[in-house]
Amino acid sequence: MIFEPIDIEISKLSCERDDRLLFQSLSMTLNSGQILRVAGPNGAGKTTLLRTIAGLFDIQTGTIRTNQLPLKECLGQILYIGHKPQVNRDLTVLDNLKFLTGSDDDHLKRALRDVGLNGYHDSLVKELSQGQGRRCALARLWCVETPIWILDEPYTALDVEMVKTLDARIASHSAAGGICLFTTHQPPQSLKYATLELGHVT
Amino acid sequence: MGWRWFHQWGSPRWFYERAGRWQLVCGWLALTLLIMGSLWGLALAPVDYQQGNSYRIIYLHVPVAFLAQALYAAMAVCAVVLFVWKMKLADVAMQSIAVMGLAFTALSLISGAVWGKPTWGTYWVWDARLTSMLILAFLYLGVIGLRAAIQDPDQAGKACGILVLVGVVNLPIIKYSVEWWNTLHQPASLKLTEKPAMPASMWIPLLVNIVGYYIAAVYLILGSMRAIVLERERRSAWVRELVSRA
Amino acid sequence: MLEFQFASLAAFCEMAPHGVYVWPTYGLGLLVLGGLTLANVRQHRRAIRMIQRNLERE
Amino acid sequence: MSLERRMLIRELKLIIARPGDIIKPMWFLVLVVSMVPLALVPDSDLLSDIGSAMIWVATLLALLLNTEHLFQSDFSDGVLEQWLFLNRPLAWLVGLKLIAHWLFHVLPLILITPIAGIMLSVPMEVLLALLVTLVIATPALTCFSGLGAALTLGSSRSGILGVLVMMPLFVPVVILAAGVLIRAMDGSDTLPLLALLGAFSVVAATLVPIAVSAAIRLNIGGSN
Repeated sequence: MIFEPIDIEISKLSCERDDRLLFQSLSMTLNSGQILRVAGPNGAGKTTLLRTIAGLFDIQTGTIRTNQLPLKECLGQILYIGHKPQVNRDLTVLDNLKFLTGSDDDHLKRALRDVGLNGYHDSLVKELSQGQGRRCALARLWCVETPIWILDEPYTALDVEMVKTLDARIASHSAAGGICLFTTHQPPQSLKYATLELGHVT
Repeated sequence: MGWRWFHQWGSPRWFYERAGRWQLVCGWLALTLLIMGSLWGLALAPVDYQQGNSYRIIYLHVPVAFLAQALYAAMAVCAVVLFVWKMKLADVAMQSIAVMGLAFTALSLISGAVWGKPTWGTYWVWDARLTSMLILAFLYLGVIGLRAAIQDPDQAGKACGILVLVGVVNLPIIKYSVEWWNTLHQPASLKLTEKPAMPASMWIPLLVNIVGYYIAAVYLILGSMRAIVLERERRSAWVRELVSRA
Repeated sequence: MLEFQFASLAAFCEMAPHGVYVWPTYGLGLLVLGGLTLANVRQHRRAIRMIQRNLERE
Repeated sequence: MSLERRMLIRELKLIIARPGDIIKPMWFLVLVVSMVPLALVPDSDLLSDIGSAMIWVATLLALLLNTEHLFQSDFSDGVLEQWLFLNRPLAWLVGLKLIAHWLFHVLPLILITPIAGIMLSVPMEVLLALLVTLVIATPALTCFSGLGAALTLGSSRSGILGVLVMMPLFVPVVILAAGVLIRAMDGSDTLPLLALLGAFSVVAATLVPIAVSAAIRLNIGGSN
């Protein structure tokens, strides 16, 4: 499928945490098909920026508009995957995904096959390994149709095979006209992306 | 003109500098009024023909009880200011008022209990006003405890604000339900709308003390707010300058 | 209207028969007001000392 | 399948996965109630006088125990922050969660109070009044203790703070419920008080979720 054209316009965004200026007067526009990696050392404010764009943190100064609309009205267009597991340990893989995505069983099972969790749909999340748990959270990328992806450290705990699969999925999302923002300390090899360096505010 | 007087309160520095002066005025004024009112009430006001000298406790108990309730309302006003105008000073005020409010509530409970011993023959009765005072003390304790449990001061302030607003909506319901549950107490001794049943020689010192305690509360709150402002603004330039000059 | 209600200063201090209730209450009131004032002064002083220490460290 | 149904089904499946969550408060209730005759005297007249009040307080405590961690696991799993992307007002989702909690956690608690009533020899008509007051009053109690749980989400050392903070707000509910029980004991009309109690619950159930959602937003904004 192809997404409607979409853009995120960030203007003069500043953020201060614990009396430390993380970023100041950050302005940029993201258009359909763009992939942006937010880079920088630990504590540079990568997660804060991602969470602010996802609407999880209140904007301190500046504005973020999606298709000319304020952020609060477009949260349904966003898929956010953060550090936390996003799944409940006591439920099965399928039940977790069903709640989060609302997709039907067939669709979800296909997505699980794509992330290499074929046959695991009835397992409880607590029975999975760390990497498998991460795959379960990422499986949402294969079964929802939201144009804006905000992924915080999606590559952690993934093996080489899965990294490639994820790269391919992000690339196809971009080809369909979606936007993807992510952070990582291991720059993906097989993906073309722009980079935003944080941590140079003086 | 217009809203300047209000927006000034957004500047911690402006507040810190002015509050020092206001505090001085309030402190001396409160001291004078309280000495005057208390001595008047203790020595010059006539003896109550029913309760004897024990009634003289009201010159402390009634003003403190008024304050204890008024401070919760003041805290709610601060919470509204915090949420509507995002004014950090309102949060500082909320933090100060909670502590003062608890202190005054405790004082009014204890003075009420002591007054109760000669009047009803027992320190504690489950009467409506004592009970709602006790619940007020628990509400203040909750606000203080919640703030102490959350590390980030901004977040703690907002959480307390939510709690205070929910509390202030409930407070009248609590008061009415407790009153319905039990009404033993004598009717309120001073109401603004009616002419008090007390003779003037009794209620004038009470009025002096009420005003005195209110001003004393302002003095105490300003003092504690100044200390908190200094602590929270410790990294700002004006605080550094102020401290290095001293 | 404003006259001393007690026969002597001793009678005032005794405040028969309720002196044991009245005086401790006022004493406690004084203690609370004084204690809060003192606590404020100490908190203020502690804040200044902390900021001074931070400045020296830099 | 609509989000609302998905949410209720998820809560139900969570209970099946962790049955201890509902068994422990019931266990607590029965245990507390069996302590009463041991601490007092096993005199059935005395017990039937104070029994209904004891059961009410014990149920209240069990409910608080039960609701204290209402949002904790969803919060630390990061599921709660996903609620913001579900295209529904947060207060509505909070309301759903509270309804599910009441249905699956609080209702079972109420259903075992007759056993406690028999243990304390509470007369039948009082027991009936007790059940009715609990059913009408617990929605308000659930909402308030949910607020306590949400307010203390972000602090790791909160302990039972949420309970302590919210307890004073229960006063009107407890007073009204006690009024119903007293009237039921001497056989007078309980309907007006029940209506008041119901009104309180309805107002609490509509307004408190807004406060809860504000508290949740606050904690999502403050966590990393």
